[in-house]
Amino acid sequence: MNSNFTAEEKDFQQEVQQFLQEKLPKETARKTKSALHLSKEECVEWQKILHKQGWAATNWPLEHGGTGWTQTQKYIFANECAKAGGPDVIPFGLKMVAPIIYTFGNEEQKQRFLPDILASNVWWCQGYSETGAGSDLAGVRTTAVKDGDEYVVNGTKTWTTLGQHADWIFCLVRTGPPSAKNQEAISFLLINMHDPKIKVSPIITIDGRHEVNEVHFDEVRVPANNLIGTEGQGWTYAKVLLTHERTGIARVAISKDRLVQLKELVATSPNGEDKLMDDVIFAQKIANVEIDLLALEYTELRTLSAISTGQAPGPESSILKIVGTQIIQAIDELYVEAAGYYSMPFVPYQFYDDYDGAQIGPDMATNSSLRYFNNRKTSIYGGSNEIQTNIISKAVLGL
Amino acid sequence: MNSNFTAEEKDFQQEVQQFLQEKLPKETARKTKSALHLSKEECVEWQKILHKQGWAATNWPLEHGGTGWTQTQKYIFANECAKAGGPDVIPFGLKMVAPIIYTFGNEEQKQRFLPDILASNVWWCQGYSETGAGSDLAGVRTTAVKDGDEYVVNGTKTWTTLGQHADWIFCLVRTGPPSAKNQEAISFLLINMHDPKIKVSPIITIDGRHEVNEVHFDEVRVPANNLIGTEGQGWTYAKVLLTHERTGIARVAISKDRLVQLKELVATSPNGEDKLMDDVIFAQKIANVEIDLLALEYTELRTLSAISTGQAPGPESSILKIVGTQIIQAIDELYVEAAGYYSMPFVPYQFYDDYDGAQIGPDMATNSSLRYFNNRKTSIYGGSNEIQTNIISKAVLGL
Amino acid sequence: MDFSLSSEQKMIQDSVSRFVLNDYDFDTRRKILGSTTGYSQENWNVFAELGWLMLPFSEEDGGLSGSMVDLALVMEEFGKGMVVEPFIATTVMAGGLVALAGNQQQKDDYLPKIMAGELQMAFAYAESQSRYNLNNVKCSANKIDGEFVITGQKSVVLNGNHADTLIVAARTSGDTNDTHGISLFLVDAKHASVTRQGYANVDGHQAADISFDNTPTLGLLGELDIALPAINNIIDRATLAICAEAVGAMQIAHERTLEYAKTRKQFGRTIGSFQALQHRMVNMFIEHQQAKSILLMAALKMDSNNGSDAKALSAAKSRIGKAASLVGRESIQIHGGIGMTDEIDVGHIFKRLTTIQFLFGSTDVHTRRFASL
Amino acid sequence: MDFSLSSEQKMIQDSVSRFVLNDYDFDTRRKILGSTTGYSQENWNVFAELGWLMLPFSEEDGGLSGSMVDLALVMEEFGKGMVVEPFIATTVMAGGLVALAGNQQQKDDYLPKIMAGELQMAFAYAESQSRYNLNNVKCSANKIDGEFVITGQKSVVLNGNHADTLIVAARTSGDTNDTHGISLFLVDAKHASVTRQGYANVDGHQAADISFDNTPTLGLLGELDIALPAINNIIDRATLAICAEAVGAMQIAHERTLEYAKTRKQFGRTIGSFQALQHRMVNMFIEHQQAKSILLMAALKMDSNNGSDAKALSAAKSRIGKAASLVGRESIQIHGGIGMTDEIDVGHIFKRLTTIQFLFGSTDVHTRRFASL
Repeated sequence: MNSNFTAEEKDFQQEVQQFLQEKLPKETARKTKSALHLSKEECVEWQKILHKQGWAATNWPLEHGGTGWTQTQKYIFANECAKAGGPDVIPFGLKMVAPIIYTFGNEEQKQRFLPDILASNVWWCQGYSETGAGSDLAGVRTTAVKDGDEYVVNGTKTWTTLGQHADWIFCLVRTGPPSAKNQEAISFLLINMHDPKIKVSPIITIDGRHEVNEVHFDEVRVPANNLIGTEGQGWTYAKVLLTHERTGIARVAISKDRLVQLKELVATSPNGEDKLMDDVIFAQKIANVEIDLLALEYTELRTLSAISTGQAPGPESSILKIVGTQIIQAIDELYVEAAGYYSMPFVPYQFYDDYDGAQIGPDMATNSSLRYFNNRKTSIYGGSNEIQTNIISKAVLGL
Repeated sequence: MNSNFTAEEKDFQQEVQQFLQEKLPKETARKTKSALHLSKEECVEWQKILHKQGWAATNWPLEHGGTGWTQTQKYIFANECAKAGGPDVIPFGLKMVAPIIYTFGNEEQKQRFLPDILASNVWWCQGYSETGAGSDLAGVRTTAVKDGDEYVVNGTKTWTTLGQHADWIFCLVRTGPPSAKNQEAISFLLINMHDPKIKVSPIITIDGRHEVNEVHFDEVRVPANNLIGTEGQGWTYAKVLLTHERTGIARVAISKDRLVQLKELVATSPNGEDKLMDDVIFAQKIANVEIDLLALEYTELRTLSAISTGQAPGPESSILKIVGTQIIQAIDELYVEAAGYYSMPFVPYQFYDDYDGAQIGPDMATNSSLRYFNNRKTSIYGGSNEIQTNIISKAVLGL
Repeated sequence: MDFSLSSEQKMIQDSVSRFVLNDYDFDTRRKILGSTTGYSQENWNVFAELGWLMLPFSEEDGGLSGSMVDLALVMEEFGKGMVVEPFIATTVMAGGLVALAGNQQQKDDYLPKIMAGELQMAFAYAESQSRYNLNNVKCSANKIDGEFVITGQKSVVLNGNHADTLIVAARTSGDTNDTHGISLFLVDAKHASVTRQGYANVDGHQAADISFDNTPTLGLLGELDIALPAINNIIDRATLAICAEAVGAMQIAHERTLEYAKTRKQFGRTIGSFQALQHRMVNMFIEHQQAKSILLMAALKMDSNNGSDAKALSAAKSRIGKAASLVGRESIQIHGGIGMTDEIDVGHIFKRLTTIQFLFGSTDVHTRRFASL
Repeated sequence: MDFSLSSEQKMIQDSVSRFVLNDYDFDTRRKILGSTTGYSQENWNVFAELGWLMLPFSEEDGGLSGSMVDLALVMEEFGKGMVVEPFIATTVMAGGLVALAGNQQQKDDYLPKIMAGELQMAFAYAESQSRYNLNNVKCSANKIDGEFVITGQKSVVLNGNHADTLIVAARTSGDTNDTHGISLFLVDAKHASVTRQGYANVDGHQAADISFDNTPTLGLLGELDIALPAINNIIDRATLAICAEAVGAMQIAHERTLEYAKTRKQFGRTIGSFQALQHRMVNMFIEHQQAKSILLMAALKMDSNNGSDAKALSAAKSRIGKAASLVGRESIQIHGGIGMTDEIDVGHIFKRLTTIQFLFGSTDVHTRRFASL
């Protein structure tokens, strides 16, 4: 048992650092570090750079163009990206629908979809949630009725992140009769977003941002060969991916980097006659979060180590979601507290390139509360923390 | 609206202070302040002193020999007692069974029991809980079967506080058939503890103390005129008293005094080269508890004010139980932390009068953890905090 | 001890409550936020007509001699509607300073106009380096030709963008952190040497960053160099006001969450039937009740002590800050995604409960101040 | 990075685990606590025979060169049985100091006897005024006729009442709080000038208050005046040991609580079916898992750094202290009254989890140390 990197792993670390230094666009890095929104173009540009390097698909098997990295390599890559400001890839294509396609899709679907996902030629979004089906995903009501070679889709999906940019959406739809059991009535369908009968309407969140959407389907006709696997198995497919998703969702590397930045920030932030870091209570709060994150890092490493010895990530991985998001939100709160009065002004426009007024507040202070507000989502999405708690209660504790 | 005392109230405060200074036995005060156990004799002595003053029954109506005090007077009395180290009266007679007797008992019972309770001539204990009926009190199994002019009682009560001293016990017993609904099967019975068929066996708790007991009834014959009110109404009687009980249970005055003492303690406790009070983090923890207690004091005052304008204490009074015990336990923890290494030695014998060894640890330091352990009970007894939370959820929030 | 409301108190409470209920619903508020000023002059006129703007001023000054309890009653109702009109900035802070420190001429010049709703004011005290230290003042006033002129910068001045007249805390002697050497000046906000960068805060309240460049004053307010006690006093009163506002806001947040939990279904039952959520909503209730209690404690103690009790006030700000944090976060979490949208009120309450925690001193800062007094 | 156990590690883990399971049940432990010594010499002999007492010593010293991970594995299993034999006092602390600071003669004199289970030792460092400050040493050693004699007092010395030989931290120069001027001495615990007041701690471990009155020594251990680094190092290792013990104890506390919740019925259903309690038991599980993780982190980092990494160790003590507090308290609360009785194990686990929080520095003290490094 040891926590040191091997010589090969150290070489790999250097390779990643060099790559990031040379290839990561500076503006993209700056925005990522500051939690400013990237444009669609900036996201795609970065993903294409990763693809060129062969590093776009860190979790795909080699045969489909994945990296084939060990867990330690993934750990190194995530940490170096966080330090350098390399943004996460938009997950809906590369991390969410692709594994479902290469695991449950047919050959034709693999050929048709995977290359464009790998090369970031298409933008995907996720159609799971509905107004009546939040935590209870099995309650979806969007229907897909077979009509010859096509499905006719009607219904509304919601919380569709970055759906305004999307070329394709993967959906859970109800193919069985309303009376059928949920588990047997839900199918997994890929739908082209350019269909004129699809309407995307923005949802503005409390941070003033347009990030999520409602997607309305009105008699949308979808070729039947866009169905993944078997009719009525969609719920099964979706669930398989959920435990895998929970590891990345801890966002340990990013939280680590944010704490490093926060400590740099408070080391110079004025607090009357002192610096903010001289405030023992505040320093103790930072330390507590830092310590909890250290623990979480090793909880994640223990989980990954189990995976690399062939065990599937168990329901314990729900811990990563729960604690990871608690830490994200605790860090957000520390940034707000550090910003003090300058957490209050709502001036997101001052970070746009075309702003030419005087800067309001030091550095990114005014962004702190917006990030705090936005990240309330992290304990709600991806299976709310309450749902994760129920999973542990049932599947791990046997309650 | 104002929080000042009237001139009369200030006079009353002085009267209480003078009484305590003159009449409260010094050794009783010392032990009470230090959370050392009082002997049965010390408890009775103090209650008889209170009785002589006419102050034994602060919550009884005047007609039965109560004080007839206003809520403000009760508040003043509680605070002055806490400051001076006047112990609480043992509640089972004066505060628990007496109100049931004078509210639901018949004339003969009032004559027979109340004078001795008021004068502390008899020691009462409570027979509610059973092994299978803790939070779910309605599940009692101790049976009382009518046989002519008597009930024959069989069963076992548990957690009977100070039952080893008791002359009488008031019990919830099952008089209906096992099939009967709980609400209609439970009766309220007074039983003489000197019956040879009653066996009291001690339960030792984790602080090494004999405070609670099991009480076994084996064919104990009880005169039928010891039944309070009507057969099958016992559960109703018991419940009526529960909300009243919850106000005193907050123990605000005692917690206030303990925080005053704690602050005095840390002002002189060495912490290497400093005093413990110079530890900003520890001072902040004390302040947080102190502030929460200030809030609770006003929550209690608001409740009492509502009572004094004729409203019954509602289910909101469960807040007092929940927060009051959280604060008691938080204070215990601060004392343990202040004691540091000297929270560890288990040397309760050093506080006995006959101990002649050297003192271990400063002052009462070694008592801190025992008190911490013992007071875990406060969130369990009197309707656990979980039960109180359920009460608020249902009765106040309508969930 | 007497915890009942007088008939006058009930009357003003009812009057504000009715206004919020009938004239300040969520859509109306949204329209006000979207307007050019970001608050409603029409509402302000109503406040004046109903006498609310007279509340904190003494009868000698033409006011109602309202107590801190009275102020808390009004602000608690304002909190239920998240009222954004600049009551705290103009009436409590700037008006309060004039009443507290001003000479008769200044009182006559400003107070009647404030009470009539004809004058908007703001108090500029915080600077980018000062954080919550009120004695940390760099912005300086120097005499040129016998008259003071002000140079320096002030941060996040509430109502600073709409104020006609500013009160500026400036250093007239000593070093940046000295408690002595701070003075208050009245300044024409529209003077050419005053640069104002206005914005809305995340909670919808208007504010501005302001800089002064040899700006002439409209006069010294109070005595030279010894303004700090008055500043402390007025910030404490404003702090009590936002504490009361938070208590009102928490009540609505809790009510909305209960309503939602009783109707929203998941897994075939209302989410309010899940015990884990029930216990958390009870916890929210307890936090609100404890906040309400400590607000009362602070208001009563300030009233017993001539309007000023720093220790009691800091206890309240600390405890209410903690409650506001929990109630705000839990309201969103129990609502789920819908709680994060701009279109319903709970997210806006959450934002206001957030800014209140960091306005006039954070929760921890007030805990420490409590411990030190 | 490699998180798998070696076959040697699995072997020792299995061996300790079997001992605790088969030979250290709750009743056996209760009998040991009730015995005159308060621990079992028979068990101690078993520890020696199975080589556990050799674990922390280097192969040159005749030991097994066990790593901090190895130590943690053993202590985690000990924690599951709440083993009270003085492994930490004699083996980790006193033995560790001899190995770390002693000369060859001293090593030859003491280490073989420790490993053979023939010698009980204790390390006397804390004093009534020192709290957790290891450099705060008043107890002094002065030269009389060329030989050091010790005078002063030591507090809550683990195994102090049964030790044959003591190691005493004493001041040989400088003032009470100086980091320089602290030395270690070997002392015959049974010397007439040594007064020992022995007792059991609330967790069942034996300890003593000890005073020295011109007590002669058995020799200086290590160099004069510069013992503090060795003291820090050994207290850190002992701290890791109790952290691991806490992780094992928490596992049992959580398991017992789960078992109880699955069988105990109230209101006609098992209490484990109440969602509010389910969520709290999940929280206990998370705390235990986080504690286990940070223990691993600290042990690995100490191993990577020659047995010493104060920052990592303090992170572990802080996080595990917090987990121990929550898991201990919740175990009692979910058990209800029965959890408070002396007759079942959960209350005893709670007590041990409590003392661990305040041994070798409280949770907050270690958080601050982490932040300062």
